[in-house]
This record gives sequence, C-alpha cells and structure tokens, in this order.
Amino acid sequence: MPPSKFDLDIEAIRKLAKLLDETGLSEIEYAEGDRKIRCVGARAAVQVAAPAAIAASPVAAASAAAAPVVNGTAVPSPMVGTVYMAASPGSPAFVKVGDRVKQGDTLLIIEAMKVMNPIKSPKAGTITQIMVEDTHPVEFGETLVVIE
Amino acid sequence: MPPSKFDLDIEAIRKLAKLLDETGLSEIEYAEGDRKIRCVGARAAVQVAAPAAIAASPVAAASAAAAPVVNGTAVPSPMVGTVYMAASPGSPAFVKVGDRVKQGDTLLIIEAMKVMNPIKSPKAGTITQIMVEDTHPVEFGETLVVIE
Amino acid sequence: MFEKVLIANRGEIALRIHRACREMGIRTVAIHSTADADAMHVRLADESVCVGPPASKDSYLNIPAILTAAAITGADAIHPGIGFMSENAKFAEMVEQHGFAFIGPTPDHIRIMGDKVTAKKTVKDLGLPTVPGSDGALKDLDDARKVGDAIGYPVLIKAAAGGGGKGMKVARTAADLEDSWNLARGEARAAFGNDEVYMEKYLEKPRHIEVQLLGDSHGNAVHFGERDCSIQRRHQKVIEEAPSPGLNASERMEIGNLAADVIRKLGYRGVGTIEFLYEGGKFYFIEMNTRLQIEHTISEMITGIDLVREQIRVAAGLPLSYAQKDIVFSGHSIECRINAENPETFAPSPGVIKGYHPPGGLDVRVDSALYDGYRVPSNYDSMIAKLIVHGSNRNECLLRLRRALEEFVIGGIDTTLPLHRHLIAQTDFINGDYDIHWLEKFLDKK
Amino acid sequence: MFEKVLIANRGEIALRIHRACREMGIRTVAIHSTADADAMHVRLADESVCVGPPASKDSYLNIPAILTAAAITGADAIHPGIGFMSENAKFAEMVEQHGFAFIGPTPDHIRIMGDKVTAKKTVKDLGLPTVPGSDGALKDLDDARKVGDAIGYPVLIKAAAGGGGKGMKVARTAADLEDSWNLARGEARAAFGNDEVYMEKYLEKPRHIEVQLLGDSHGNAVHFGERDCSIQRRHQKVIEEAPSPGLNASERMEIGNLAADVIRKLGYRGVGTIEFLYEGGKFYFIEMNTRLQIEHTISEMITGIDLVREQIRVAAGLPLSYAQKDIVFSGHSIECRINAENPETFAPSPGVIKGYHPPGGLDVRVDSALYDGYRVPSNYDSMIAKLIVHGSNRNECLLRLRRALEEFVIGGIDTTLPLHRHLIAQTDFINGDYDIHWLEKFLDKK
Repeated sequence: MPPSKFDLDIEAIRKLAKLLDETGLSEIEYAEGDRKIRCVGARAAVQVAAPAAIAASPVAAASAAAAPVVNGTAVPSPMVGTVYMAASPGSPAFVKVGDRVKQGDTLLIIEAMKVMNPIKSPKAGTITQIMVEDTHPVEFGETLVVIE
Repeated sequence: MPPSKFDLDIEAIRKLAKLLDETGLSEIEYAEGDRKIRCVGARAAVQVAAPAAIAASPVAAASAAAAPVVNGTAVPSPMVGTVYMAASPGSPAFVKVGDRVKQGDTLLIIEAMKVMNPIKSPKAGTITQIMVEDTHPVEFGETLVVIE
Repeated sequence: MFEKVLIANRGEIALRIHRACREMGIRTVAIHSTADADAMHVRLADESVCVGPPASKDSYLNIPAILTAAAITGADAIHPGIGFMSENAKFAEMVEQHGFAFIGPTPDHIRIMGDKVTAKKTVKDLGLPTVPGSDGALKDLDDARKVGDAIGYPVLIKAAAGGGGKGMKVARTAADLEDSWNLARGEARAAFGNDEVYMEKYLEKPRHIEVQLLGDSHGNAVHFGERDCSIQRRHQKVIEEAPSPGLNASERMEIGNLAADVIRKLGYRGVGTIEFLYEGGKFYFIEMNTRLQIEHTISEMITGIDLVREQIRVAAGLPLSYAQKDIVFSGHSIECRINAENPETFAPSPGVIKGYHPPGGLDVRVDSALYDGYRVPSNYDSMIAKLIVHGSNRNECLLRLRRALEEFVIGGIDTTLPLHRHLIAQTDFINGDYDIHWLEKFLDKK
Repeated sequence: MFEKVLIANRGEIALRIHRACREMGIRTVAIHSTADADAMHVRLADESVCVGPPASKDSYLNIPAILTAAAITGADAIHPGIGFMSENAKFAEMVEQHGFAFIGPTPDHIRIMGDKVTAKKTVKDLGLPTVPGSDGALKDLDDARKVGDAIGYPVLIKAAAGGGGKGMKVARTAADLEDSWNLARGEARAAFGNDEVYMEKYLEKPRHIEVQLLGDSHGNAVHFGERDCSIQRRHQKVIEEAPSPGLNASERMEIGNLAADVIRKLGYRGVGTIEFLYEGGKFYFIEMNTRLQIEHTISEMITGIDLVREQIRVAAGLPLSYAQKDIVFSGHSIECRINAENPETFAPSPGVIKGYHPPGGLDVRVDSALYDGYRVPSNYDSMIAKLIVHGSNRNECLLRLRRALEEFVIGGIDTTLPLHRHLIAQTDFINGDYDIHWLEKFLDKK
C-alpha cells in the first residue's frame, strides 16, 4: 500500500537552509536513492545600477576581474609596476611554460619607481601558465604565473 | 486502476510553505520515489527605494491597499466622493449588515460635486460587511460593501 | 498664502509642483489613477486620493472627480500642471466657481490663447510680429503676385480648407508663382472640393524660440529670457537650451521686452510662454501657452528663480517681488527629455525600472518621478525624466551634459538616453547650428 | 592643460574630481585598493589601477605604488583629493620630482601650514589675527596678571607641556586668576613633571568660520567668502553653511579680503582654506588647510564657480580668469554630510546598500559615490554622501533642505539621514543660533 503522506525530513531542510546561508551557495540539491531535497536560497541577484566604465586601459583590461579559472597556485603581483620577464633585454626569460622551478627561484622582475623587484617562486613546481607579458604593466593582485 | 485524482498531501505543502518563510529560502523541492513537491516562495525581491509617504490622509488611510481579504462580492466605489448611508440625516440607513438585498437596491449614496449618486446593488444577496462610514470620503475603487 | 494645494497631474511635473509646495510650507494632495497608486508624487504628497481608473479621461481629465477630491481634502487651490486640464478654460472656471484658486491664468486668457485665430489677432494688435501673408483667401493670380511682392519670397500657397500638407505649395521666386498657384489650387480642389487658397511667408530653416513670461494680478510682468527648442521630432521637443545659440544679446532683450509688454497689456496673471519661429533675424508669433512648460527648468537654471514658486505666489494674489532689472541671467542651461522609448525606433517601452541611478554633482539637476522597481505605466506620456545641466558658458554646459549623460543609468526598459548621448556629440549641435528640421533630417540620414 | 590626471583618492571626492576632469576634456586614472574594485570612481574613470590591499597605508598612502601607477598610465598630473596624501609635503615633492604636476600648492606651502607654530607665526606676520596670549611661558603670577589684563578675561592657563586637557584651567575674572594659576601649575607638575604654563584668551562660544581661497602662480589671489562649519561632533563637521548666519556683510568682506591678502603675499598657488574661531565680532586664526575641503561645494553653490576646475587650471599654470569683483555671491547654501553610522550611537555601519534614491529637483545637489548594491567597505571614512542645497535666501534654503532630506533614501545600512532631519528642525539651527559646542550639547541632552 503506497503511503499517501510524504515523510518530510524537516530537520534536513533546516540544516540545508542553514548551510546555504553559511556557505553563500545559492542552491543545494541532496539526493539519496529515490529521495531528493533541493533548497534554493533567497539571495536575489544584487541589482547593480552604477554606470559601467566607459573605457578600459590595458591595465584595467588585464585586471583580476577577468581572471580565468586556474588550477594550481596563482602567484599574484605584490605591487603595481612593469613586468620584465628577463634580467635584461635580449636575455633569456627567467621562466617559460613547462619549466620546473624551486621555491625562491626568480620568476620575473617588476619595476616600480626605477627599482627592480625580483618576484620569487613561493613553491616548487611546474610553470603551467604565464599571465603577463614582458614590458607590460601589472596591477596589485593581478596573477603573474601559475605553478602546479 | 490508477486514481484519476491527485492524492494531494496538503499538510506537507503547508509545512514546506512554513519552512520557506522560516528559513528565508526561495524554493524547496522535495522528492520521494516518483513523487515530488516543489514550493517556491512569493518573495519577489522588488527593491522599492522610493520614499515612503510622510503622512496619510483619512482618505488615503482607508484606501484599497489596506483592504482585508473578503469573501463574497466587493462593491467598489465608482467615484471619489462622500458617502451617505441614508437618504437624509436621521433617516434609517439604506442597508445594514445582515440585510438581504435584491439587484438594483440602493446600498448607499455617494455625493460628488453636490450630486447625490445612488449606488445600486450589482446582485442579490446578503450584506456581510460595510466598509465605509456615513459622511466619510471614499476614493475611486475603494470597497463600499460586501455582498454574499 | 495657500495652506493646501491639490496637484491635478502625475509624473515628474506633479513631483515638481509637490517640491515647490513643500518648500513653501504648503501641504499637498496628490490625485492619481489606479495605475499610479505607487507613483512617486503619491508617495511623497501629504495626502492622496484615487480619482479613477487608468484611462486619463476617467481620472486625470475627470473634472467632477478632481473637484470632489479637492473638496474632500479641503484643498484651497488646484495646480493643473502641464497637459491634462492645464489649458482647459472650462476647468479653470469650474475650479473658481467651486471656491478654489486656480494656479494659472484667468479662464478668459486661456480661452483667448486657446483659439489660434483669436490668439494671433490679439497679439498682433498688441505689437507682436506674426507670419506675414494675405488677409484671407487670394482673389486671383494678380492678387497673389501683389501679396508675394509685399511679403517677399519664398512664399507658401495653402488651401484655405487645407490640412495634412494637401494643397500646399512653395513658390521660391516670383517666377515660380504661377505654377505653384495652379498646383495648389488643383490639389485643393481635388482634396477639399474648394480651390480657395491663401498665402503666407515660407520659413525654410526657422528656429523655435520661446519667451518665458510671468505676470501678477497687479499689472506687473517680466520675462526670463528665451529658450531655443528647435531640436524636435514630430513636433515634440527633445532638447532645449537657454539662451539660444542663434540669438544675440540685443535680439534677446528686444523680444523679451516685447513679449512682456504684451502680457502686461493683457493683464495676464501666472506663468506663460510666447512661442516664435525665428529666421533671418526676425520673429514670427506661433502661439502662447498659458501654463507652465516642461522646459521651464532651464530658465530657472539661468536666472536662479523657482518659477513654480512664483506661479503659486501670483495665483495667491501676491505681487511680483522684483522688476525686470532684478532678473540676472547667468550662464547656460540645456535640458534633455528622456523618454521610455526605443532610441532607434521610438517604440514606447513601458515596464519595470530595474536599476535607476541619476547623475549628481555640481550644476546637474534631474527632475524625474522614477525609482528603482517603479513600473512605467503604458497609459500615459512616455517622458520619464528630465536631465537639466547648467554651466557658466555654453561649452562648459555641453561638457557637463556629456558627463552627466555618461553617469545616468535607467535599467529594465528602453530609454532615449543613448539618443541623447549621440545627439550632443554632433558637430551641428555643438556649434548650435540647427533649426526645427535638423533632428528629423538627422534621424532620416541614420 | 593636462591630458590625463591620476586621482589619488577614493569615494565621493574621487568622483568629484573625475567629474571636473571629464568636464574639462581631461582623461582620468582611478587608483584603488582591492576593497574598492567596484567603486564608482573606478567604474567611471577612463582607466583604473589597483595599487594595493584594503589597508590605506598599503594603497591610498602607498607613495611608490601611486607614482608607479601614474608612470604606467602616462598621467601628467596627480590630484591628491582630500585626506590621504593631500597635505603630505614629501609626496608633493616626489610627485614633482618624478615629472608629474601636483594639483595642489607647492611643497613649501604645505610644510609651512602643516606646522602649527610656523603657520601661526607666518599668518600673524602677514596680518591675520590669532588668539591673543602670552609669548611663551609665564614667569610668575604677576606676569600672568599683566597678560590677563592685556588680553582681557576670561583667559585659559595651559601647561606648556600639556595635552588632553590636563593642566588647563579657565580664569573667568582677574579675581579667579590666582586659583587657576595654582591649579593649572599643580596639574601640570603632576601630569608632566613640568609646571611651566602659558596664557591664551578663552573663547566660550566661538563659531568656526573659514574662508575659501584660490591663488595662481602669477601672484593673483581671490576669496569665495566664508563658510560656517560650527555644527561639529568630535571635531568632525556635520553641517556647513555659506554665508554664515553669524556674520554681517562688512565682516564678511573684511575677513575675506584679509585672508586673500595673506595668500597673495605668500604667493600661494591652488585652493586653500583659512580657518578661524569667531566670537564677539573678532576672528582668531586656527589653521590653514592647503587643499580642497569637503565643504567646498557650498562655496561653489553661492558663487557658481567650479572650484576643482579652478584648482586644476592654476596647477596647470594658468592665471585666474577673474578678479575679486567678478565673484558674485548669490543666495545661501547648506551641506549635510551623511555618514554610514547609526544616527543615535554613531556606531559605524558598513555593508551593502539596498535601495538608493537621491533627491532631485531645482538647486539640490548630491555628491556621492553610492549606488544600489554597492558595499560600503569598513576600511575607510564613514562619510558616504553630501547633500548640498541652494536657495535664494537662507529660509528658502532651509525649506528646500527639509524636502530634499525627506526624499533621500539610503537602504541596507544605518545612516545619519535621520539625525540631519532632526537637526535642521531645531529652533537654534533654524535661527542660525549655534556655536562649535552646540551639537555636542544637543546630543548630550537627548
């Protein structure tokens, strides 16, 4: 005889609601065998009415906002400045994609106020992506390279 | 033989609705075997940033916005004006709660620009509520009486 | 002064009037249709009354409802705003008969200026230039030649029974006259069964110039300079500026004083506007609007005077508190009318506002009843906002307008904001080099 | 003129500067911390550069990062705004050393006015009144009596090594002097191990009056009248107005001309403000701010002159385009500073703005970098908006301010809007009858 009543697990829903709130997720679906709970949060898309930027500089265009998903460790720029991939024009680059680096190896140089700041690798690994270009500017926080 | 009727679990829906409210969720989906309930909250997040009215007149306060749920036929005011419940001061009111009325019976009078406009009953029935007061103003669309 | 004013209008102008009242310590009553229950003027007013269903004829044009609302709320004056009942002499009369003050001119003045023929005759007799032409129908070709020589070419031959451009021909020179005469009469006969024609001077590239006026009930009258409203589409003004880039200072004061003289002689009470076509250094009377105008704002910006406040003051019987010499013109002002319309097709775009961010900062003014989440109803005019900018000169004003348009955000519906951004970047507009046909030609070219 | 200006600031003042630049056809570079990536000044600027993490010391105060950002973007001038680097002489110097123009005064002038003692001596020598007192420490009670008689009672006896109100006593009359002398010296000895004291005139109910100044690099200087900023809480201005309800016309011109003379003699370039205490018809110099001020807006409203534009013009080496007589004062202006704070407890209230609707209409200006959905960061100053209103006289201005405050909506966080609505309704405020202690006393009473 089929049950005409749902066997509601109120407690589970309450927990999921709490989790939604806590994690900032917008939706949780939970399935077990043929049973399923799906909770959608109230977080309505925040209406942003501010004007969009009229134009974007090369710097702004390269900003963190546009950062793609990265696997591995992203090395962010610790300062605003100009990137140099090599010790001097014509020299080979410090690193290229596929290179293995040790912790402390120089990845590139950022010039700020005529000071050359070597950027060291925070860990050992393989360079999987280089996100900046030689002689181009970088902002604070922009990803320089990705190490896996 | 399959049942042609839905075997609605009203109680479960009520519980989920209550949970929606309690948890602030916007949607709950609950499935068990081939049965599923999905409840979506009414919380349409209309951001209303306009200033609230500073003050409200007796007229505005009595406006349709505050109208409670009515069972039966609400008779709305066809015009802005002043309500008279009787043909003249001291006379008995045209109708009172509990009266049975026929279609076309005068329910009350609305004065607008010195003209007395008799408001007729749109149908036969029993007066269950009178929403306005003698000599008080009404707006267009405001409920005058309810007939069941 | 009035204690309580009923505002018989909606939208930004109802809000404009509410603001003036609040700033004078006057309580306000908003009337509204059911479609406007959530409108800004209703939310902000001290009291509000729903007077009817969405259709204007049953609400904002519903005289018994409006007068009843005024009676119920104990208002002592009614402001008709712009459009709707504002130039209805019968309404003005009834308002006064019911014991309320009408914030506008006397019914007689509304009536005189509401009839084109009477208006033209009246102002001509009082000294305003009108478009020269024949006095009524032309007798024959010889008569036409005489009138043509008198008023100067080009001339326009128009069917007396005419309308819609039928039976209307331009004669550019005296040599063209016979052909135009024959063509116009032929068309007139075919279209209206009546070949009577008359003649008017033909203006090829006129500007629309109007003078803002104010008179009190004590015989005083002043002008607030002119506005150039030549940027029009289908006779709807789109951008207005003050002063006009096409006038010089002496023309400005001359036409201003002339217009002020006319309303002084009329004994006109209230704000009003006399509209002219302007070409080749000459003004030609078109009509007088016996009410506030949408673009009154730019005259306020260059004089620093609140015209709605002045309008209310004179309606209450107060005399003007200044003479013409006290009205000092300062800088330049431009207004953009922003409509809920597709900026390319001009298709109306009612709907819910999602994201509203007006520009701010020095000398930028926004008059709008919009708010985020507001639903622009489909029942009324499509104008939803006025952006008004002031600068110490025209160039500063143009640059400020550009940056203000950049900042303005109205989401959820189509608006003419992109059109305005485009228009103000055109060389002709920047140079002030435009006439009443400029916008339509520009749009045709696109 | 500059082609591109880097704005080394954030919030409403960065937006204010951006607007002035846009209106001059100058491209803008916004710098910002990671906390301000979505800020209005960043969204509107032509270019933006993230210069560091949220902490000001690592971003908006990070000189190498700011100069590098200017170099990378090819800016030719840096505007320091208000606060942050705006009165840092070292920064101004480095900006110039790196080949950028500094939109502000010379480093020397910043340095002179940044040191209280040097500033006071400098302006005193140039003819400004300062608070009278003893020249340094008092020798003995007799000396104190002599100085007291000379400057007039009440007087303040202050520890030379003092601070925090310790060793500070008022002598209301000559009879009180000995007691106050003994008490002050006793406290000074206990608190600082040094019983040296000096004497100053004690001002009981002074107003804060400041004069807006502008000088160019060609020896010209003008003033824009005064501002009354007496409505303060914990030395933060809350409401400012211009002109001051406490001054008459001759006092106004006298102090204005005196202050303009001082900066002319100094050869001062840029905008600046000389602040005074004012009591009993006399002015006493407090300090000079060698930068734009938040409340520059109200001086703009009564003169019609864009002070940021003027500041940029003189920084580019252009001479003033007008003399003192060309600056015409018109009407009255009041500014309310709206903070993201609880209006009762003044607890900061950062968070997401839910619903933002600034007031509009004639003579209402809002300078704010808020927008609906913006998150007010907890890292910076709590001022989020300035409401600035103008009227043709003080009464009109007050009524307009009331209605503008009624219309202003900022949702999602606590703001001081309710406090402002309350303050402007107080009889003392309406009468202009307040001094620098008024607001704190008023809040204590509540």
